[in-house]
Formats: sequence, C-alpha cells, structure tokens
Amino acid sequence: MKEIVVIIGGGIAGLEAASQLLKLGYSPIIVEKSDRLGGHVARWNRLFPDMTPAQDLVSELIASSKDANIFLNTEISFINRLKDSYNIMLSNGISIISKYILYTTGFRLFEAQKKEEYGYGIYNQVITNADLEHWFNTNKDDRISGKDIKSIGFVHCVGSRDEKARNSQCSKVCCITAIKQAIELKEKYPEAEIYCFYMDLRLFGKKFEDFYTKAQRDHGIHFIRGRVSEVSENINGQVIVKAEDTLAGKPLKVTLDLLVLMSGMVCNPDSTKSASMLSLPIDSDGFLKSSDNVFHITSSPRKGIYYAGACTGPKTVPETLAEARSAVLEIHSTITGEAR
Amino acid sequence: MNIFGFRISPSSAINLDNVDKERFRELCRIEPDAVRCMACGSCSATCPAAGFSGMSVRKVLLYLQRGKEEEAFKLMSNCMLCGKCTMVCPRGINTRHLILSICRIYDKEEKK
Amino acid sequence: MREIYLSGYNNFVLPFMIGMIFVLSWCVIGAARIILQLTGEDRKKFFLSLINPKIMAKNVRDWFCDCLFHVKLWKRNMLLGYMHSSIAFGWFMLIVIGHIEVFLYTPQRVHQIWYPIFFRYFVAVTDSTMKGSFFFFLMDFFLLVILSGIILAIIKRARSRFFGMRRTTNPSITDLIGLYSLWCIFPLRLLAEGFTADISGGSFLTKSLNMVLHSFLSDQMNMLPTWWAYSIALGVFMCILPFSRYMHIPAEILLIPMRNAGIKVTHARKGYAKLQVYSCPSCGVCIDACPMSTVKANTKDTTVYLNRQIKRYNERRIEEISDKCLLCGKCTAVCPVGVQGDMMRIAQRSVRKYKLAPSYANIDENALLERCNKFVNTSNNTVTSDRNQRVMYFAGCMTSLTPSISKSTAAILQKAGIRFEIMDKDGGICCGRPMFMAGRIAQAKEMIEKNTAIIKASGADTLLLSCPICYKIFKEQYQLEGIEVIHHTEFFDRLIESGKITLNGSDTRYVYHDPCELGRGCGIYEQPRNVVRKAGELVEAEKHGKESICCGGSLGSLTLGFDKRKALTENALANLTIASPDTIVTACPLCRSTFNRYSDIPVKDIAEIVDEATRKKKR
Amino acid sequence: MIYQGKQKIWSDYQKEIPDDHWYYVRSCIRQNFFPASEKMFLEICRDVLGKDVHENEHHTTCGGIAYHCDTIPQETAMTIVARQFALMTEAGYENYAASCITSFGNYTEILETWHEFPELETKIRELLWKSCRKEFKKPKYLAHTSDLIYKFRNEIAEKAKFRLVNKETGEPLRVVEHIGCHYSKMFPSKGVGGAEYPYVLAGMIESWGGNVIDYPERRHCCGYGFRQYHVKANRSYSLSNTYKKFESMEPYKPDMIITNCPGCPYFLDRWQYVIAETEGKTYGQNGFGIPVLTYEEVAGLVLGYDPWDLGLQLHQVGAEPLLDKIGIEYNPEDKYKGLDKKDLMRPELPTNLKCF
Repeated sequence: MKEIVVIIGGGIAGLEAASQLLKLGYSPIIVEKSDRLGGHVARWNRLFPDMTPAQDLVSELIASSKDANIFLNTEISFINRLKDSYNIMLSNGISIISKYILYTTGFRLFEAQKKEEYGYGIYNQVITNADLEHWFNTNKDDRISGKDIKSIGFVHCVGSRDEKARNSQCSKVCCITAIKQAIELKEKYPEAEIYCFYMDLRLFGKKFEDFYTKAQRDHGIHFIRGRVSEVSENINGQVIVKAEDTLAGKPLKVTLDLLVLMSGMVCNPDSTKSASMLSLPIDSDGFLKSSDNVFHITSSPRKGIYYAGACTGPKTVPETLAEARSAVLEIHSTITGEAR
Repeated sequence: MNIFGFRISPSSAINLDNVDKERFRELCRIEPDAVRCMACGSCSATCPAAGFSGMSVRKVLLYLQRGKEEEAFKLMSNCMLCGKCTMVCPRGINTRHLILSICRIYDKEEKK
Repeated sequence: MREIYLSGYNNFVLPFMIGMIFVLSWCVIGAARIILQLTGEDRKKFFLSLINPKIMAKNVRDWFCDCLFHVKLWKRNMLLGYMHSSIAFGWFMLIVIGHIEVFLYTPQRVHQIWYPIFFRYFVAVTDSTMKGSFFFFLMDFFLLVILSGIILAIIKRARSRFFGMRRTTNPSITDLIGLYSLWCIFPLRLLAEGFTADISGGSFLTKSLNMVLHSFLSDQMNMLPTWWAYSIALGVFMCILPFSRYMHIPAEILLIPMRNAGIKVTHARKGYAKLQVYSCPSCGVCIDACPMSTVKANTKDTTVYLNRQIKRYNERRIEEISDKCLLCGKCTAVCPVGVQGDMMRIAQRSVRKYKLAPSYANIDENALLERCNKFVNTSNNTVTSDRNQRVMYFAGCMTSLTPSISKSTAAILQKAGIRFEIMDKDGGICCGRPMFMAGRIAQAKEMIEKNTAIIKASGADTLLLSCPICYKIFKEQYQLEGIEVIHHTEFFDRLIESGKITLNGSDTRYVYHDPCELGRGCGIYEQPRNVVRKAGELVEAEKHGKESICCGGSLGSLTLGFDKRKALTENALANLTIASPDTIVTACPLCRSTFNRYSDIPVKDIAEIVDEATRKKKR
Repeated sequence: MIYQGKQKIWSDYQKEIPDDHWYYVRSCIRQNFFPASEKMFLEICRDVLGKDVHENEHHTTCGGIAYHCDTIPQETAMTIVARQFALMTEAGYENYAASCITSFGNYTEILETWHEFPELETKIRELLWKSCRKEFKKPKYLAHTSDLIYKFRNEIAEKAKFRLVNKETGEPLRVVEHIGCHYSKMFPSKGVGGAEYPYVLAGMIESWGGNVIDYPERRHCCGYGFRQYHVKANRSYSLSNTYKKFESMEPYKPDMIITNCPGCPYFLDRWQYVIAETEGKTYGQNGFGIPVLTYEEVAGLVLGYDPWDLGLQLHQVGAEPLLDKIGIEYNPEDKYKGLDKKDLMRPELPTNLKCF
C-alpha cells in the first residue's frame, strides 16, 4: 500500500509538495479550507521579477498534483497522536490515519484597517496590495477604475516591522512587490507621479536590485525614505499623506489620488490552532517553529510532522517551492529509511 | 505686519504638491542616472568641499526633487568638481557632469 | 627660347586666375582677421617673434619640415609620409622651378602670375641646351613624383588599411570636390604638357607622352582643351579650397609662426583657435590615436570632427564632442600640423553659460594653513632655517582614495631623511585642474589663489605632488616663485641619484604606464623609467611614452559615464600587458584606481614599488 | 469617506462610563478663559440631568502644565495627583471626572505608569503620607467631563430647545470637532472612539443635529503645545500650527468649532485674531472668524441658555453669526453687561477681524 501523506493547505507549497510526492509514488491528501486551490498566489496577477503570470504557475501546479486526494472546503476538526501515526479528523467527517503530516498552512495578509492612521476602509482612495492585484486581474474596483489618477503612493511595511501592529518581522516580499506594482501602475498611468514610502529597501533576491534601478531610472518612480505617519482626506476626496523625509530631515506631505498599503505577512491563526492540537511550538513571531532555522527549517520537533512555505515565516514564491520539495525529500528519506 | 513680536513662521516642510518638477525633469533628460541615487552617502563622505559648504551630491539631488533649490545651491557653492564623488558612486552616476548640468539648468534668480 | 604668343595670354588662364585671386584674397583677409582677433598681448608677441632670428629660423625649418616634407608623418608612417610630401614638395618645386624659368627666360612676364603655371603653353624652350633640358627634366621629375603621390592617394582612398590606418575620416562633399579636382590637376597637366611637348619641348615624361599621343591623336586641336581642363581643375581646386580640408595648406603657413611665437588657445572660436580649425587637414591620424575610438560609436567624437563641426557651427555636436573627450592629449601629440585637440576642447567648454557658479571666498585659508604649517616659526613669523629641504607634500584629492600612495610616499621621505609636511592631510582645496578641465577657468583660478596663499605662507621650498593632474596645473598655472614644483617620480629619481635612498631591485617585470597628464601633459617620461629600472625589470607597453593610451578614468571627460569607460580601460590594459609584465606601475592615483578595477595583474603606484624596494633585503 | 469604516472603529473604542456619582475636578485655566463652561457642566449634570457630581474646594492643579513644560519631575506630578485622589477617597467617591484634557491625560498616564511599575505607586504613597499624611484609593473610573456629556448627549438632545441646524435653510451646521491631544493620543483605548477617529465630540454633534467635518489637518494640535506658546521665542510655531489647521479646514466653510480641551478653544480663538491682524486673513463669512466653543457652551446653547450667560462675549471671535444661524435670540446690548447688568465697557476692536 502506498504511504499516505496529509498536506494541510492547498496553496503553492501544498500543491508542489503533492506533485513531488506523487512523482515519488506516495499518496498525498490535500486538505484545503477554502473552495479553491493556489492560496494567495492564485489571487495575484504577475510575479516579480520576471513578471510571470501567477495563474500560469498555479495552473501548472494544480495540473501536476491532480492525482492527489484533494478535499476542498474542509478544515481540520482535530488531530491526535496514535502510537506511531496521527489520526486526523476532517470537518467533512472523514478521518485519516497517517504517519506523515506536512503543514503548508501559509500566512495571512495583515489586516490593513488595523493601522487606523492609514484609513483603509475609511478613505475611498486607500487600497491594499491585494486589492491592487485583484484589480490587475479583474479590472474591477471603483476606487481605481475610471478615475483620473495623477499621483499614487505606496506605503511599505504596513503591519511589518511594526511592534505597534504586533508584528516585528519583515515580510520580505513587500519591497519588491511595491516596486513591481509601482511599475505596473506607471505603465497604466504613465503621467502619474508614483511615490514609494519606505523605511528600508530590502531587495535581497535575484534581479531585485535591477528591478529597483529600473523603477528609478526608466519609470521615474520616486522613493521617499520615511514611514507614513498619517493619512487624511481632502475636500476633493484625494488622500493627503504625511511622512518625514528622513533623508532630508524634513516633514513632507503630498496629495495622492490613490494610496496602496503594502500589507505584510502575518501568521495564519488556523495553523496555530491545529498546531496547538499537537502542541507544536510557536515561534516568537507567531509562525510555526522549525527544529532549527538553519539546517532543519522543514522539520518540526515532532516525528512525522513537516513544514513547508510561509507557515514558518514570510517567504517568496521560489523559496516556498524549494521548501516544499525539500520537505518532500525529507519525508521520502524518512519513509525509505524506515522501510530499510 | 509684525505687531506682536512674532508671526507665522515659514514652513520648512516639503509639500510635494507645490514642487516645480519641470526643471528636475529637464535635468533627468540630460542625466537620466540622477534618479538612481540610493542615498548611500559615499559622495558626501568623500567630498573635500563637504567640510566647507556641507556639499553632498546626495542631498543636492534630494533637495532639488523636494523643491528646496536654495538649500541645494548653498551646498553646491564650494564644489570644486574634483570628481571624487564620481569615483566612489556605487551606482555609477556621473556626478561631475550632473553638477555642471545643475549649474546650467537651475538659476538662483528664478526662484522667488 | 621663344614666346609662342605675343600677348602672353589665353582665355583658358581665366579659371585659374579666378581661383587664384579668390583664394589669395580669402587667405589674406582670413589671416588679417585671425591676427586681429588675437589678444593685444598675443599680437605683440606674434609680431615680435617675426623679427626674432632664432624663432624665424625655426619657422623656416618648420615650414619645410611640416608643410613640405611632412616629417612628422614620415616618422609615423613612411607610406603616408611619402604620399603627402610627394604631393606637397613636388607641387612646391613645380611652382618654384616654374618661376625660375619665368625669371630666366621671360623676365618681362613676371607680373603675369599665370605665366609660370602655364609656361609650357606660352614658351618654347629648347631642350637641346643643357639648361633647357635640365629644367625640363626637373619639371617632369617632380610631376612624376606628384603623380606617384596621387596614385598612392587613390589607393589610400580605396584601401586605407594598406597605410596602416584603421579608420579614416569621412570626407565631406567639399572635401570630395577638392580631392577630385586635386587628383585631376596633375594628370591634366601631364596631358596638357604632353600635347604641347612637341612645340614647347619636354623631357622624359612629357616628350614620351607626346610621342604616344601623336601616334594616335595627331590633331593639334587637342592641345587647347587640355590646357583649359588643367586650368579649370586648378580653378575649381582653389575655389573650393577655403571650404575643404585643403584650407590646411595656407592655414598651416600661418599656424607655424604663431605656434612658435608661443601663442595659446584662449578663445573658443576666434584667433588661434580658428587658425587651428582651418589647419586641420582632416587626415584622421587622431581617430586611430584617440583612446575612445576603441568603441566605434566614439570615432565621430575625435578632434578632426570637432574641427569640422566648428567650421559648420554645429553647436550641439561641438558640445557633445568637447564634453566627451578624456583630454588625454594624444591627438595633439600625434597631429601632423599641431592642432591642439585638448586645448580646443577646454576652450569650447570655457564659453559655456552657467547660471550657478561656485565660489571659494568663504574658505579660510589660514585655518587650512594651520593644519600643515611646520616650517614657519609662528612667534616671529620667520621660516625655520634648515639645511634640509622643506618639502610640502600635496597628496591631492584622488590620492586620498588610494591612501597607499601617500603612505608610501611619506615612508620614502622619512627614509630619505627629508623634512616634510602633508598639506591636505585632513582635506584641502582641490588643485583646480579638474575645474579647469571642465572649462570653468574663473573658478579654477579662485582655487589656485587660495592654494598659492597657503603654500607661500607655509615656508616650504619644494612642493611635492603624487598626482599628475595636480602637477600639471601647479606647473602651468600657479605662480610659486622660489618654490620648486616636483612630481614624486622626479623626486624619487633624484633621491636615488643622490644616494639618499637605495633600491634593492627584484626580478619583477614592471610595465610603466605613462599617465596622460604626466607624460604628454608635462613631458616626464624618463625619470619614472629610471626609477622602475632600479626596482626591477622594465618592459614597455606596445604603445608608450608620447603614444601611451589613457587609462579611461580621466577627469577630462565630462560625459563619458562609468559604464562607457570599461572598454577604454580594457583596451589600455591590453596595450600595457603585451610583454606579459608581472605588475603594472603607474604614477597617477586615478590611473591606478582605474586599472585596478579591471586588471588581472597587480597595479601599483611608483611610490609603492619604491617603498617596497627600499624595504627589501638585498639579494 | 466611508462612514461605516469609522463606525467600525468607534465600536471598537468604547469605554465604560458610569451613570452617576462623580468626583469633579476643575481645570486651572478654563475658569479664566471660558468661565461659564465648568459652571454649565455642573448645572447640566446636576440640574438638567439630576446627577450627583461632587466638588471639593481643596483640590489643586494636577501639575500637568508644569510637567509638560519640563519644570517639575513626574514624581512630583504623581504626588500632586495622589493628593487629588486622596481628596476623592475622603469624599467617598470612586468615579473621577476631570474637566481638563491635560489633567485627564496626566491621570491616565500616571495610573498606567503605576499599573506597569507598582513600586512607583508604593513610593508615591509613601511620599504622600510624608508630605500630607493622606492615603488614597485609585479611582475606579476615570473620565473626562466631555465623556460624560457624550454619554448624556441624547438626553440633552431630547431636552434641547435648539438644534445645530441652519434655521433659514434647514441644513445641518458644518461643525469642526477638535479633540485635545492628551485626550486619546497617548492612550487610544481611554478615549471614546480612539485616537485616530475620536467620537466623543463627533457623537455630540451628530446627536444635536450638526454635520461633522473631517478635514485633512483634523488630527493636528491646536498650536498651544505648552512650550511652543509659553516660551515667547517659540510663539510663532504655535501660531503657525494654528494657521495650518485653519488653512486646512477653510475649504469646508465650517460654521463653528467645538473643542474639549482648555487650551484649544483659547488658541483656536485668539490666534484667529492674530492671524487676521498679521496676515489680514479671516476664516468665517464676511470678515468674521469661525466661532470656537467648548462642548459645555454648545450644550448650554442647545439647551436654550442665554449666550451672554454662557460667556460667549469672552470669545475673541464673535459668536453672533452662529447664533443667528441657529436662531438663538440674543440682545446685542447685553453683550458687555455683567450679571448685575452693569456695563463692563467695550473692548478695543481688532482692525481686520469683524467681531459683531
């Protein structure tokens, strides 16, 4: 009988892991709480730095994992540990017994309305990065479509590196996402002035720096070092943004037609919930805690429980995919090791 | 009328809505690399004129973009065009020509 | 001898005469204008030089060597030298001998200026006398020389690579008209004289041609049209001359005495600058010489094109070309007529209008002096007497980015027991050369004044420099009476000569790179080589000395971006490493940093190798 | 502006305000600036609403101004506050209502500090005992008096004779609400509606018929800023701040400003006069300024009190245009008459600012 591996979460990490497990001849079961696969990436439009359509990636992953057992609209009711395996009870009444569980529960986007001073949900012209991607995909958003947009702002680090928002970690992808989205908006509104308000620019990945200089030089996107302090609305319905230009050492304000908040990645409360059933440790940032953060990032301290992707902390798409593969490899070597 | 011994003080704040961007655009047409500055401060650190007039190409570029031309001119007043900033710029900005272009495009008198 | 036509005139001389009168008046008016455009001081200097026998002798020598024999071209390229000198000298001799003939045979016709040119048409001289055949022979000989030159010119036009020239200029339309008319003049003259040879007499060339022609063309009527054609070719050439590159022929005649009078380019377009522009023969030697030409896109930014654009008043291109130049001075060094490409460019830059101008009035030179003053006793304001030299070392801005140079220099001075003080230890005022190169002369002068005040007040007797950029301006623009300005290469050479330091040589193979500002700029070639030879084995680059290739890092260029310089540096490195040296030695902090960026082998300043060699144990 | 978004935030920031039995402390400066305000508060609470509000003549300043001007250390301020609490304890109350925003902020800050650092509280108890031989209990509920009026806003509206509505047009008045900085900016959870979109005054305006204006510089300080005003060399900063606020609210054409802080109405009022005199600029209609009222004065007006009994003549900016809009009758003759109808004499009039 083929070994069963339960994958919790049908995002890109879960799909990639399932497809790799299938290739190795195992029988993966994906448990996804929503009604669709692909997680956050499926809602995104294009991916930095090559502007690959996100849909291409997701469809390819779904295609290569189609032979897996997939339960949509299904949550974990409870998990308990048996002698050398786990009993997983799903909300649809099915119970699975498996020796291996892979957490690919991902992250949750920071709720931008928690940063009250930015007025998300209060001012019409304030949107989030996710809203913008949704607009790129559907062209449907009254806050953008059909408006005369002359100036646009991006606020980096919304809910990231912010102890007041109870998230001190860096979400890693927002800097580059802001630059990507700024370029995309500039292409749609070539006459618009675009300002990125950043604290630090963390452009660590391959081609990220090129992307940054391209944004500066070819697209004329302005980068202002300073965190936005507050947003207000003027009589014309435009938003007024205040910040300190820390490089000039002067307060700064600008009137914008659209303000995009770069909501960061925070831990997924659902993964914390199911982790607590197995008393898996939670790290100080709220994400799942790996055995260690260098050598065994995909292993939990519990036998048979593995992690991949953003459930252990903010990750980029390639990092997530790589972790999914590495977790599968680890599961595989454990299984083959036991069989031997 | 200063009848109280105090009055509204001019704001040092930057209001990007009121900044005249045309001259900087003109500068960028000649020096497209000007906007690639990532504010590392190498130019200021190495500048021999920094000790005299506080010269810093980084700040000059920033001030010009923020509508603080007069402050930029003040910094530039002791630039000796020695080229050290060009030598150290990690983004390869031709700062010497940039400075000369600023001197050609911008005018002290124009600004009220 | 007999005159064939009593009038001594035929209508065919008209084209020649029109051309001649046109070109003569053009040149006379032009020369007068140029002389008037000189500053009063320069004009005085020029006229005084004309009565100075020493300068005049040099003028005459230069006229012959440069204008007629093209000695510089010979040295550079034999074939090219022969081509030019054959045409120039041959033609000159034809004119001279023509006149001698007129003087000898028909002195009454001297005032008819066409007479020597068309002598054979008007006069029949018997070639049976010794005198007659001698002149006939000379005339035919020089015509042959010219024709050989023309043939070479035609070959060069088709295949410039035969002449070792990789790139030549793109001729303009007037250049082409001038060129073709010039090519036509001499074959036509041969043809005309050939037709006339049976009447007027001739020598080996004309006589034989006459025989050949008569064998199938017996009609005497052919004679006049060929003389017409010859005259027309001359007329066309002379009329087009002021608008073509051939203007260099008359312009150079004036350029030589002006240059020898010591006149410099002061105005961007007028006076001496204008003369230089017209003296440019468009030969294109500067194209291959220019270090920027290693990138094809830059070839149109060489001096020859600058001159052409100045003639055309194309301000946009003039600015582009002037600002791009590295000011390495190589075009000036190789120019056969002595057009100063670097000076011309600085002059073009100097007329640019700036709305903002820096000023250094606020800089307190006393505060700067205090930092380095060691030679003056502050209590009684006297210079401390010391038998040792009082050396003020000005490291310069660029050296502060390569501190190993100043560190080594200081170490050497200490070892030699020299009293010295560093002028710009905590920063100082730039020497002014970079500003000068940007054409902002007034600002550069302000810096010069400030630095002069500091140096003079410091009580130093020697100003030591390790940066050739500084060195050049300190030599040329500073008035530091009583203070010797010396580059560290010279200084080290002197220290070694006088035995103050001893170098323990190694078997390291060093190639020495001549920095532009030190070599071509200040003529220092030998001293650094002497020093390097003491430290190890000196090998030479493919092109060195006067022909050395700029490292590409020069401050001279205003517009060449960082990314555009890489190819230039790599080309210069390839030239340097031709003899597989172990280490590249240079004497300029800017060359050092520039080479270091792309070099596979170590790049050192001469101070560093001297310092190492003094530290090394004797083998 | 998405009103539901604000409502969501308001529902998140609700504080518990007891119905009755308050120990009341006055502000140091309000009695001088707007003398009827505190009197009106007591009158509304006691007479109109029938609440028990106790006042003790032995209470002093809370030390807030000195603390914010850096002239006394926090421990001194804490001891002063401890004595106030001791007076409350002695009077048998446990709900503490402060009339001053800075006091409210000061009390909040001290209570929070004691909560975080209990050893400090112990120390202050010792200090209070040494200095005054008094002991205290910390108040069970701390409120600013505007919290109370906010709580009773609908009862006041029921009893109101006037509404904040333009009598002629029937349009709601455009009202700017200005919250004192120390109300909730330091501890957002201690103020009604939080710090970013405080509801305490907006709620009153809505209940009494007006329309709240949300203008870009709404959050900005009135300009008082303690040191900015008290040090004369800094005074132009104070003025510039106020100027910035008025420039920002000008396009909305406000009919009035309601404030809940001692300093704000004073500076928003008086600096309008200084701006008018130095810059020649006025912000109301026809050369008038924008009337700046305390929430008690507004409550008094809607309840039908005589404007001159409310002390509106002590405002630099004339309230007459506002009274006319609401339709409140007043006798211009009585403006400068004292309670005994004796003439108080007319003040010198400004050059540029029209006052009646």
